[in-house]
Amino acid sequence: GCGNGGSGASSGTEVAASAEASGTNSGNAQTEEAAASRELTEVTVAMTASGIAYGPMYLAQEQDIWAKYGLKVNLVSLDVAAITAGLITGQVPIAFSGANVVDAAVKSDKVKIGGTIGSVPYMLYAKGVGSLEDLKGKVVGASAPGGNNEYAMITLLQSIGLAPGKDVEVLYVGASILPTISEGKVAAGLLVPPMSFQAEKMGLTNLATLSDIEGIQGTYMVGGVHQPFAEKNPQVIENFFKAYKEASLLTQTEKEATLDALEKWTKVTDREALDGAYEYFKSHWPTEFQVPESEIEFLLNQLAATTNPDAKNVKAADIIDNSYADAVE
Amino acid sequence: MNTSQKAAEVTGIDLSSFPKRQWNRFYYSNERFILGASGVVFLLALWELIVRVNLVDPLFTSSPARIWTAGIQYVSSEGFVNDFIASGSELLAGFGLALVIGIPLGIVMGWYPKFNYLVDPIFNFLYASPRIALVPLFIIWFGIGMGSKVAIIFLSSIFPIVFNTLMGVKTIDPVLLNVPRSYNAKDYQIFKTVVLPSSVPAIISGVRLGLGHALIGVVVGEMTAATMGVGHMMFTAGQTFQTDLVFVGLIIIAGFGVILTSLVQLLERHFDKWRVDIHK
Amino acid sequence: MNTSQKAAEVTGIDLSSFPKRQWNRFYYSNERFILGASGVVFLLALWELIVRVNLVDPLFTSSPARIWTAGIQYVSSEGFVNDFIASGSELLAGFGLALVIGIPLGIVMGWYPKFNYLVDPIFNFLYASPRIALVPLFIIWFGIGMGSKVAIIFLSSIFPIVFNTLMGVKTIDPVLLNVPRSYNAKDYQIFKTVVLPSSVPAIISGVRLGLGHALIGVVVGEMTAATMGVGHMMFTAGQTFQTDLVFVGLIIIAGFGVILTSLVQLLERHFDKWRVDIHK
Amino acid sequence: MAMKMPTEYKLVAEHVGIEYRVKRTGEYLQAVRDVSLQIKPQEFVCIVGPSGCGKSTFLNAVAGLLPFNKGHLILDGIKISGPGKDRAVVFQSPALLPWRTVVGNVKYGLELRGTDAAVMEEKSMAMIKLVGLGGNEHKYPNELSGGMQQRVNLARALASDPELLLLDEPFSALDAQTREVMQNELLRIWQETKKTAMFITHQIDEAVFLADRVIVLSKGPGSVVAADLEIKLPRPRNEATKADPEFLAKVAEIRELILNEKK
Amino acid sequence: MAMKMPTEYKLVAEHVGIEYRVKRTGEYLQAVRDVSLQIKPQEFVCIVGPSGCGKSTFLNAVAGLLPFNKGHLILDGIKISGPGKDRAVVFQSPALLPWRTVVGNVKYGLELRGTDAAVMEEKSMAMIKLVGLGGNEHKYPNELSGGMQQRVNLARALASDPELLLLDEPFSALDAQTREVMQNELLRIWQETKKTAMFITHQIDEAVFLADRVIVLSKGPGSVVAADLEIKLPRPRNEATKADPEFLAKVAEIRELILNEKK
Ligand SMILES: Nc1ncnc2c1ncn2[C@@H]1O[C@H](COP(=O)(O)OP(=O)(O)OP(=O)(O)O)[C@@H](O)[C@H]1O
Ligand SMILES: Nc1ncnc2c1ncn2[C@@H]1O[C@H](COP(=O)(O)OP(=O)(O)OP(=O)(O)O)[C@@H](O)[C@H]1O
Ligand SMILES: [Mg+2]
Ligand SMILES: [Mg+2]
Repeated sequence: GCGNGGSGASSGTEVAASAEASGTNSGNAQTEEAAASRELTEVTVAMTASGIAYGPMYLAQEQDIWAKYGLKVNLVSLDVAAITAGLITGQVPIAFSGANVVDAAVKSDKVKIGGTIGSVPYMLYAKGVGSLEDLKGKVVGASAPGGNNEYAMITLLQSIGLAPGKDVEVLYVGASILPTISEGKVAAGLLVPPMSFQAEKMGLTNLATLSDIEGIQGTYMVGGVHQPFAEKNPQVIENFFKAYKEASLLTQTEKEATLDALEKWTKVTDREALDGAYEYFKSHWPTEFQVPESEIEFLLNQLAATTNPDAKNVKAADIIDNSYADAVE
Repeated sequence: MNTSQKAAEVTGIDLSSFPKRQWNRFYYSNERFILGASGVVFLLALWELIVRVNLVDPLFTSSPARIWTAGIQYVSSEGFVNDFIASGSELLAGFGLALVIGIPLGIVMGWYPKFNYLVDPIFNFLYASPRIALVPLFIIWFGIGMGSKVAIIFLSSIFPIVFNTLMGVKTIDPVLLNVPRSYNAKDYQIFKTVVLPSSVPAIISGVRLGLGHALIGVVVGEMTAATMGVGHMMFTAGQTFQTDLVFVGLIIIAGFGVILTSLVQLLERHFDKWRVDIHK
Repeated sequence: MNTSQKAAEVTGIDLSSFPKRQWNRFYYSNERFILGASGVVFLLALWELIVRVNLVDPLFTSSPARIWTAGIQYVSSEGFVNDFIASGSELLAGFGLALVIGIPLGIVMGWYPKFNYLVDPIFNFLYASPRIALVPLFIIWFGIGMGSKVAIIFLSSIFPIVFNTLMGVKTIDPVLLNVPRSYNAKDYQIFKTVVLPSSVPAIISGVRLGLGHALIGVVVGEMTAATMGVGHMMFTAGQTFQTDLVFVGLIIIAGFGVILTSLVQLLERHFDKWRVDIHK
Repeated sequence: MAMKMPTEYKLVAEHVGIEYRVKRTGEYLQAVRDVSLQIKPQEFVCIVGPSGCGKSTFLNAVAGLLPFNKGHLILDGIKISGPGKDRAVVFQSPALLPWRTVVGNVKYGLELRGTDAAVMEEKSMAMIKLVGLGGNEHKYPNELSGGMQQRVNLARALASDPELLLLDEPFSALDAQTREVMQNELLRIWQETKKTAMFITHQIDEAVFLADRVIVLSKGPGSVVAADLEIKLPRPRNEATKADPEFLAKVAEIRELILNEKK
Repeated sequence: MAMKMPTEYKLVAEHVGIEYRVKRTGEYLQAVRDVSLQIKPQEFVCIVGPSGCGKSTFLNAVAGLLPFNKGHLILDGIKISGPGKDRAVVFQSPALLPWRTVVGNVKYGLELRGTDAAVMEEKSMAMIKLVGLGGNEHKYPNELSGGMQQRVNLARALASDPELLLLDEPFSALDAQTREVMQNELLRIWQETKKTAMFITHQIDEAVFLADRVIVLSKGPGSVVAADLEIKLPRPRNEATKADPEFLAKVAEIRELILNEKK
């Protein structure tokens, strides 16, 4: 046993103080709200990197939708490994990432899967490759080991009968998927807008859109919760998802506000690209947050086969807690 | 033909041949600046040129003009001040700590051989270990707030400071130590009056090297866990391959570094004003 | 009471009081090693103990015993040899290049002030810029093969070598330069006979610091676009939170670093054997 | 620490042997083999001897800077176990701190003793004048000639006002004229402030002119005391002393001694 | 480069002025104001003068190590514009390379000239013996006494066999006996190998004993030539020379000159 829930929650609170400072500076947060903040529950929420996929999260942050639900969210972006660690120690009570959240749940009974904020609608772009089948014998790029991007690529390859690592080599290129394709260092890779628009401009070919293909797994942004925190504050998790749903609905109507939020958080200044990204992602921002058991099952199998043999002995149902997501409806 | 005529035919080091014209005067008193600036301007122009004639893709290499545009935009955005303050305070805390601990530690390691023998293998090991791989652990140990970043910056920058101070102490001219020793000076007096002044160049070089590490530490720290900071901005921009913005962050951080380095060099020039130039 | 009796009462620095017993003899001739080893052993024992009594979670801190088990397994796996060869050759190429270019460059920068004025701002800027953020670009510029890794290692390690060599050159005792100059020695002769020998400690400290950078460069370089290497293994293990394996990689790299550092220190001791100990 | 008790002698050396450890070979070099001598309070003793015989070595041991492996060295009845504030050394090589100006270097000894700033300033300025370096107070050592550096070295030791002055060839780089002035000043200070002095020199006439006793060391390394001669010339001494037949006789005697020693 | 042409003189200094730039203040210090002198081939010239008057400065300018801001310095009919292989310097402070042993330091000058290894070894060993340091070949400078370091410094210059020898107080740290031996050896080498020598010293008797001409510089900084005296004592000179009335007269004359200069 390691650090207790109490200390986890308190360190989450500590950090929220700095969020307060930044919140005052961000456009929408009013100073009266800072005074009222004493009644709000502060909670640290982590995500990996930043991308359009987190659209509602950004909007909720900018419009401070959280406050309506009694929350004060301190949003941080963490490294994959840091999310695993943060969830287990409780420094981050809620975090969204990929297989590493499942890994954390296998490694520690303090972590449960509490929902998802949707799946990433990847598209496969390639240069000098005519069809999916032609990938055989080529090298493809993925961002990092154990991330959504890699697992999506693996299931994509498997779905067309290619064995990753054997027929097709997967190379981790971090954030450089697009340039490595365009410069011919790798043959193909999975992209989302706005990168996909750049890919189009560069004349890369779109070989597949993953949301159109049956049986693709590993694209869900899995939400983990620190169990001791969740047990003490189930309402906080529930309210988080409720607020997220409201934000998600708002994105559909408040295009300009959404674009502003996206620009601020993703640092993408090209308004045209943002617009395209918005239109593309719009339908993928969720209002339901239940994680499919099959998805977790898939990730458990992947883990068992690669880095964490203990995953074999864990059943998906035992680590999923969809109660918060269910409560949203 | 007398000797003085002959002498005039030979170009020598006679100071009377020293340039008299206005431009030369100006040049010689500002040589350092003029040469330095021309080097920088030349490189920038070359870069812009290469991009303009489409030798390389600006998406990957950006260009001075593009960086300028993106820079103006970023600097005038509301996020900049927050980013700058966040990164700046992390840097000052982490690097300041490294200075305050590193210099005395280096002196003590250089001065007391037993202490050095005891900790040297540990220091060697710690320094040789790629601490960057442990960064996720830092978040557990020091939290996701400023703590972990300060710790990363501190641990990045303390080693060159310690090692160079140690080296400076070990290479003191032992003759100089005879004097304070003959007066039975206390160790701290010797540190103050001999060890520190004679190690100035080594320490300054260590500080300069440590500063470079510290700046990288800012980016690494903010890459792993942050919501703001110039490093975080760079990381986010890198994710969406906004090379211009990445360079803007790079230039802000490096510019800050250059300013601090210049301060450090000023300090060095102050302490080393007694030193004779080795150049002919 | 005569003076010699009195003298015996006072403990002094009389060498006849030097320890005579076997153990003391052994200790004094191996002091450095004994103290160093005890420091390391103490730390390892403390670490293991802390984990054993459940003060910390081994998931995050691992423990010497766990690392040992994971290490044995990794080293006996077929991947290890490939990883080691890949990382080793990147390191040697990148760091070797940094040595071969950095030391002469530092000497030339220290010796010819005009050249220094010209390139100093550029070097300052390059050093202060967090080059780690440009790593993605390296893949594009130098390919996904060994090239980008060698470039990263090279660019990580050249700066301390250049800066410290430069500092060593600038702090040469000008009196020593009088002799070769009075013999009208060529610059290269002065470099060989005065500049290099007198800058040995500064250069060695720079090399030592550069080596640390180079080792971090191995991990950073193998973090992106690598299929093997110890750094790649560490990165993958780190991302999937296999702490034991991260430490195994860390220890392999740091161990390699410590061995190289020791070689460098041996070299320093060879070149500095004329130096008088400053310690009492 | 043993109690300090009054003795007849300021300094007693009994069969002192001093060795250096040669790092290169690991062997020991016996630089001083067997030196015995006594110096009374307020005595002025000169040491002469061939180059490399161990004069500086012995002086450094008295200063407490070098350990000795044989015999005893007793200062004021207490065995010497390290340096002390009761001694000040004029080193053979000036050993000035290059980052301190002339006045900074002269102050240095006083500073280490925590002397009051105003007193320090006054004393060191006076000493700088005394050694003929007035007007050079703010020069750095590397802006000084060899002889000027040596005089700063002397001024530093004199300024710190020790009981026992240890001087290692302090006048070797001075011209005849400056040397004479310095000799007279040194004698004046020594007499006025009742110090004890141990003075190494190569000029036999200088030794005879200054000293109450001249000690001749044998050829080194591994030197022993070859002779210990009392100089009974009256004080105060002046230029006339140098024409005194006894003065000339002593100089000749010592020269003879050294010449024989060499063979 | 102007053609080298035979001249009556080896070295001609015409109204030479040398200044130092003081980094601290940015001002210039005129160390040598106006020095004119001529040295014939194979002449032995000694320079004496008060401490800090600019002797070393002038010697360094002749060595080509310092620029001069006034007048002309002509060596073998060619203006001095830098150091040359025709000169060798014994510096006032030994300036030995601390990482080279005695033999390594003595070899150094020859090495820089690309001398054959065997010749180099032989020559330097011979020179080390000559200066009385046989047996110390493999010591490092910091294991030597002050006088021994100075002798290594001398041996290095002699080994490199220059046409013009520039010696800056080479014997100041030597005892009377060693000094005499060195003086005689120097004279022997100078005569046998037909060198020209410029020798700075503070010992007036040494200057008179060695020189064909003694040049007295005035008090510095900003020194000028105060006197230029021919010494007509017969050669070879030996201990007997020092008793020669002309010798004693010259010594007294120069002493008088310097004393008056000071006032
Ligand atoms: N640090 C050292 N290590 C080894 N040997 C040394 C060291 N210092 C001096 N020696 C040796 O000790 C002997 C005596 O040296 P010391 O300096 O005492 O001579 P000295 O009498 O002062 O000579 P000088 O008149 O030339 O200054 C010499 O033979 C010298 O080589
Ligand atoms: N590097 C320097 N910078 C400024 N001034 C200097 C420098 N070197 C010497 N001086 C000054 O020049 C003058 C002459 O110095 P120099 O060394 O030539 O004297 P010297 O005649 O050799 O004296 P000594 O007999 O004491 O060796 C002195 O006043 C000295 O302070
Ligand atoms: Mg001596
Ligand atoms: Mg001089």
